[in-house]
Amino acid sequence: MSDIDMIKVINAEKAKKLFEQSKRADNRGLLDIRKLDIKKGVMNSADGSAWVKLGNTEVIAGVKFAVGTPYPDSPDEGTIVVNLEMSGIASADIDTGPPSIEAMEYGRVVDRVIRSSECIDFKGLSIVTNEKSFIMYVDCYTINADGNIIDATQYAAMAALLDTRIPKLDESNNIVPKEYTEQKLKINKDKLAVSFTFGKYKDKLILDTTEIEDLATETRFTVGVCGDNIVAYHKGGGKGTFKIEEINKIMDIATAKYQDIKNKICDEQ
Amino acid sequence: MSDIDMIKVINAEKAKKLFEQSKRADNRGLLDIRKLDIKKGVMNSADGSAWVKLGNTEVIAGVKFAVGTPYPDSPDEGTIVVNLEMSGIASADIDTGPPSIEAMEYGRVVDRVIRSSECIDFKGLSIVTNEKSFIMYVDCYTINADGNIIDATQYAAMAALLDTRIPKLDESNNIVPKEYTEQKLKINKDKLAVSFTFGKYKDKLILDTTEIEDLATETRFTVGVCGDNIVAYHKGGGKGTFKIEEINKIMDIATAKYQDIKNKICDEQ
Amino acid sequence: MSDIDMIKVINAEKAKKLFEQSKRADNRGLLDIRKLDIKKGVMNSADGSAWVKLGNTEVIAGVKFAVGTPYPDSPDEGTIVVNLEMSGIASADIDTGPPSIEAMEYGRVVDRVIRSSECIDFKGLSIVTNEKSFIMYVDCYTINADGNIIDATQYAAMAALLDTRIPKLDESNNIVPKEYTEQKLKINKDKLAVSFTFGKYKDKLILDTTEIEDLATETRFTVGVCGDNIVAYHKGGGKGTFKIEEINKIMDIATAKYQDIKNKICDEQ
Amino acid sequence: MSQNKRPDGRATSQLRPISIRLGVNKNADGSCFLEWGKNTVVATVNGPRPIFPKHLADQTKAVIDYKYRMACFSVSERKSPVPGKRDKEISLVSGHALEAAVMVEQFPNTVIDVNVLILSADAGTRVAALTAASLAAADAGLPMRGLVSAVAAGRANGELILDLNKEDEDTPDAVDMATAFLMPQRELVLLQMDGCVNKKDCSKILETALKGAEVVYELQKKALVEKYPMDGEIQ
Amino acid sequence: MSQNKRPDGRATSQLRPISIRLGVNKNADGSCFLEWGKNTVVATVNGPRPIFPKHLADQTKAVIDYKYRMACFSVSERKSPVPGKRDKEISLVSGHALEAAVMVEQFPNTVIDVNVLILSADAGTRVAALTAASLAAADAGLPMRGLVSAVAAGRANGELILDLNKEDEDTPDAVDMATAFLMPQRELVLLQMDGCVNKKDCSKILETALKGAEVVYELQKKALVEKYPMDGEIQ
Amino acid sequence: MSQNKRPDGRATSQLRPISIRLGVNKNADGSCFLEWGKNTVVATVNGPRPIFPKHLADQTKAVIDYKYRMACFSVSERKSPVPGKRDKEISLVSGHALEAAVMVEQFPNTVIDVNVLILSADAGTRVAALTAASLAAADAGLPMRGLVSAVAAGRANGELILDLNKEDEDTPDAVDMATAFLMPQRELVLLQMDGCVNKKDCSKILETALKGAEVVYELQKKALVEKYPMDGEIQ
Repeated sequence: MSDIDMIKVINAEKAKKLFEQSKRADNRGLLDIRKLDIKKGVMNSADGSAWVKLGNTEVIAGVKFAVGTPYPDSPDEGTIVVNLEMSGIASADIDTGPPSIEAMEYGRVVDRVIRSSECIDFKGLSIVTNEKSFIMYVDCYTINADGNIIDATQYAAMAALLDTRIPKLDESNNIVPKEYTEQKLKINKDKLAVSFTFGKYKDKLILDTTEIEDLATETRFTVGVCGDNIVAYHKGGGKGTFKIEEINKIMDIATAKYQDIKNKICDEQ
Repeated sequence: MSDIDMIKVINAEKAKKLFEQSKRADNRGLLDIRKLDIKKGVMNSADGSAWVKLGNTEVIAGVKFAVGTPYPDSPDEGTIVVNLEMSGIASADIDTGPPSIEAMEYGRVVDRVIRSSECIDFKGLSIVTNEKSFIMYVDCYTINADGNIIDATQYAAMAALLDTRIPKLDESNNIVPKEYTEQKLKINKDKLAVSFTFGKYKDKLILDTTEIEDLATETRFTVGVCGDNIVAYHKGGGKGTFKIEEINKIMDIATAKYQDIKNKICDEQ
Repeated sequence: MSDIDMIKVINAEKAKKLFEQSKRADNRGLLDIRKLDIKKGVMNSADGSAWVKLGNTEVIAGVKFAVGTPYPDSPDEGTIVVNLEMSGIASADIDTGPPSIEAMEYGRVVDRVIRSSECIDFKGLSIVTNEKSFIMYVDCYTINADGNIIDATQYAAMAALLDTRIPKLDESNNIVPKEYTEQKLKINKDKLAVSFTFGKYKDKLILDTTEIEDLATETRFTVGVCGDNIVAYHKGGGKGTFKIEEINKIMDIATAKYQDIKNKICDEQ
Repeated sequence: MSQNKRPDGRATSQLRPISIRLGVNKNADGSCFLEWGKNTVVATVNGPRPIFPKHLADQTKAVIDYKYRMACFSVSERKSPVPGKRDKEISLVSGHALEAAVMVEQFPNTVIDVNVLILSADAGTRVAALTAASLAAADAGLPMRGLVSAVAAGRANGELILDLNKEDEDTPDAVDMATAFLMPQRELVLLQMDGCVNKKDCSKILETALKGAEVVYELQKKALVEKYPMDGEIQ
Repeated sequence: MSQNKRPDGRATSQLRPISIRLGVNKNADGSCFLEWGKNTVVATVNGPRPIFPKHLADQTKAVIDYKYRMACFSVSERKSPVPGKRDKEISLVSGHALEAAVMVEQFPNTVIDVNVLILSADAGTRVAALTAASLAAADAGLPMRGLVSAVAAGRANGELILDLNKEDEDTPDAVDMATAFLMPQRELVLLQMDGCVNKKDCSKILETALKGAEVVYELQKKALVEKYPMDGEIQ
Repeated sequence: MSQNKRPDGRATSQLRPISIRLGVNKNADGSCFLEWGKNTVVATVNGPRPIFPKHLADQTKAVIDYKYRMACFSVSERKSPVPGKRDKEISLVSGHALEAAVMVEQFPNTVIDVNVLILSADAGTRVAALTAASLAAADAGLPMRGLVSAVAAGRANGELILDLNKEDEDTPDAVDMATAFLMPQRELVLLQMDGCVNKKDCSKILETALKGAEVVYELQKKALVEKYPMDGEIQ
């Protein structure tokens, strides 16, 4: 990671020049999102799954139910845990092994976007109040890393949840492997959580950056949208900063793009 | 840590010359202890706490009760666990992260001094014989490190225990947060445990060394005193050794100083 | 480990030349096993133990029983866990601390040889079906490492099991320390598991290699034999490969040597 | 925004009392002891120093190694001394915030160690910690573009409020937005939120936070001027 | 060997359907996506690159750092993301197998990173993974003595069979032998077995495995030729 | 001190039987196998060798890396193989003790590896281990100021006694003092105690320990002279 890949540096310099003219190497407008393909139900071993391609960035998400004890302060609710692993699969730059600090950062953002939204009925995941409830693990893996892992992961996790079937329980309320109820996981689509991550270069905001563009930008901002509401903010690293007006602008852009992405996430292929 | 700070080396050489004349840079006699200030009840989130300043060395100790299962060989007793963290806060030389081997060594010495003394009534920490008893965690943090961390930590831990209130239990014998019984933790003050750590340079014994003096001494010895008794010995590293007569002398000095330090620890400000 | 010990390299070159003439530095034939000494019952703290010397390679194995919950798919069976630690004791080249990847590899092979054989009656280790069964931990330590750790460990583990006494249980089915039933662990000696590890240099197969010979060979193969059956295969690293005919030959050699090693393992001194 | 009093008597846009002491740690290049309501924080800054192991070095700037820790006794139920995901995430985003303020490009191939220990916690520890760390960096004499003034704002019981304490945070409709501004530039260097709020309220909360940050900034300047009396003044 | 049909309709010596796509990962030097029955595997190969920390380097050859991982959702009950003993052992022996195929002696003091992720598992994942990894190594342009063609063979319900799936593996008399051959040389580079089988059956299972490996090898060649059309042909 | 017999028949100031074998490990620079009552210990010493990673090196002396380990089967209930706090602390203080005996200043920037494995434990393992390690260091030919002769002394059933075994240690009033002397100088290089004893008894226990250490020292010398016959004699 200490080696500087000169080709990437040169391309990032080009990207900066293009940004100044409000252009991008792939001819997108600064606020255009790359082609988004979502395939659900791709992994038969998962209780729900989705494969997201956002340009060249690819993320697979799989849901697995487990049974646990509810938290004392929400005895009649289940919970969700979103993890992201940026495995060595995705990029020559990324080490496998213990989760990188970046994977942790991105995973936490996605976790928070989904958890704060009101699209999941956590009470519906209770089994026996105070005793047993479902934990939904959403494990995400980057298969190709070409920038904007956060949004690709968020879309994959959300789509996998839409694909999720509720497992059958035996008489002692343990999960029966590979057997499902008729029921799908209930998701309130009006409140579906969608994240939008903006790069910033000088005073330009750039949506859905590629890996090269990530190198060119000075900082990054993620906003989570759920229906008409904002559910999460997260500013990334780098020397860049934001004015309050820019955050307001980001919220306007994100809410305007919301319906389109939501439709793609909900779409039954 | 591999870098040698030349200023410290030079000052340590000065300290050695002074030791040979039975003098110290701060004009103390070789067996004088620095100014000791103890403030109890400083942290409202702890069940008991104390802030100790021993010269420039500062340590904070906080007590937290938890409920656990008693050990099979002492079914009607609670227990105490003393930890020391020499956080990066205290010194530019110390890494945070996993507890350093030094912090572990010092913490174990303090733990043993207190545990071996008979000042704490462990039977009084039993809740239900064989089933439930209190664990008292005494977590200590170095805030400033200027030598003799062991004694500063021991005084802080002991003072925090004197400040400790017993939490209320609910009907299932779990701790009710932030509620306390009228009772304070019972400490037998006649048996209060107090540690004394001596540095050694050539044939000189030096009590309560500063950081620079630590660099100047050749080894270190800690004795734990409880009333008329000795409760712990611990020889530190370095090329220095001790004759049995020196240990006898150390015991004499420590027992003579006992009452004074004990009074400062017990003092209600 | 990065340092190349030139003396070892030179001796390994000599070993290669000797192999080409079907000779070895210690005058053994290529398929001869070194002197094997097995002493059982050497550690009074263990429930069973053995000290194996295979040439200069020495391994100690000790068995300890614990009580655990049986696996859901074998509710009326106990289990065995074999661990190998190649401690710093054995060799200047080996670090202590977390188990090395090699120790893990060797330990897993030995575990599998013994587990797959039918010499241990796992049903006999059940205490209460579905609730409690014995776990037999076989912990092995290399005391001297002079090649062929796998076989020395396997013989030590097997011999320690033959030496193993079943502990007494109290009325709640917990182990009573240091008390044993009259019963020894039942081992079906007709099915005793024995491993044989072959090095390969060019087209030569060499049984029971020394440390220097390990450096000279191009790969390694272990076969586990149990009576007339094969219970495990394991190919080691290196650039060498095996033809199917060679595996067939290895099986023939191993089964021919089986009775002799088995007798040594079973021998009551 | 209503000016109703909150349970602890504060107005909706009123900060808890803040007290600052600089240079409290003799062994650190810079340090700050900060009390913010019932939060108690010690922050130290050391460096820049050469980084180990070397392949972690950045050839273009100093790496800021920000470590946010909570004392085991700082919260209601004893916290494990092992840093959790929350600690690591706060360390990461706070380090990012400081990086935008410190002129890290002046010290390539080095590391600046920032250690913050929460001794007592009552909501808002990450902003208290960052406020203290920024002061410790200034106390260490690091060249800075400005100070980082951090504060939380959000919603409780239907009111948009500044500087939530634990009681505010535990209300059913609570929204907690942690912000940090580079001051006097008024630029956001940290912004995190959990909750579900409409856009308009988000903007209002941000404005409230900025006002709070301005108060924090004044207190920070005052503490610095007290320790380092100047002919002129920090702008 | 009997040609009775198995529960899933296969003949005893018939492989499950295998589909291969090369170069699926834009960021890797070489990559392979492989479906083998209900197993789904992605493998990437990167390097050789200088090794860190340096004392891990081998002065005589490249180190192959093979990492076999299972996605948490790839098995019936969620797998912990922490690699266990099984993962480490499979990584070790698979790395050994690849090392015998790749001309590692050409790249002293470097490391070649091989990452395999099992997305969906139905018995035989280690051989599917190694088959994919070998293709990814070829796709990365590494000089190789041959391809590694891996396949499992063994016994279920009294029959000696090729390519056990989970159902076969769960039969009471099941024996599972994982094999990998350097092809076209037909040399074993990985051989692992658990079970209790007589020598004669062992030999038969090995022969069955070799036949299976030959089929796997043909599919591997086909995939490579499709991506890299040649005047001649891989031998 | 009374000369009453203890449960195992020993007088109060009598050591358990000690047997020593040197050079038992072919691959170590120095080694010692030691039986002390029912304690069984193997110790090896290797080095000095260059230290990795380099920033751990001490420019003024060799670092002694003393590792005290207990075999899982050495105690009544199986011990976890993961070293605990007790193991680490014993390793630390024992390393300190050896450091005072070995002329470490002759080997700056290196490490000397000391490994001790307890195969069977019956109280007093740390002193048995250190006695063995000191012999292994001598067997490795390291330059030494003297030998480290370690022994425990303390109290059981109201008696001040030498060399407590497990039975002695389990008495209600037990006090266990671990000591190690640099011999023949009679200087303490390790001294640890748990318990509650008056000063006078402490002094007596120390004297008892020194007498025990003198016996241990004689046995150590005998073992060394047997392996390395000399014209003169170790002083």
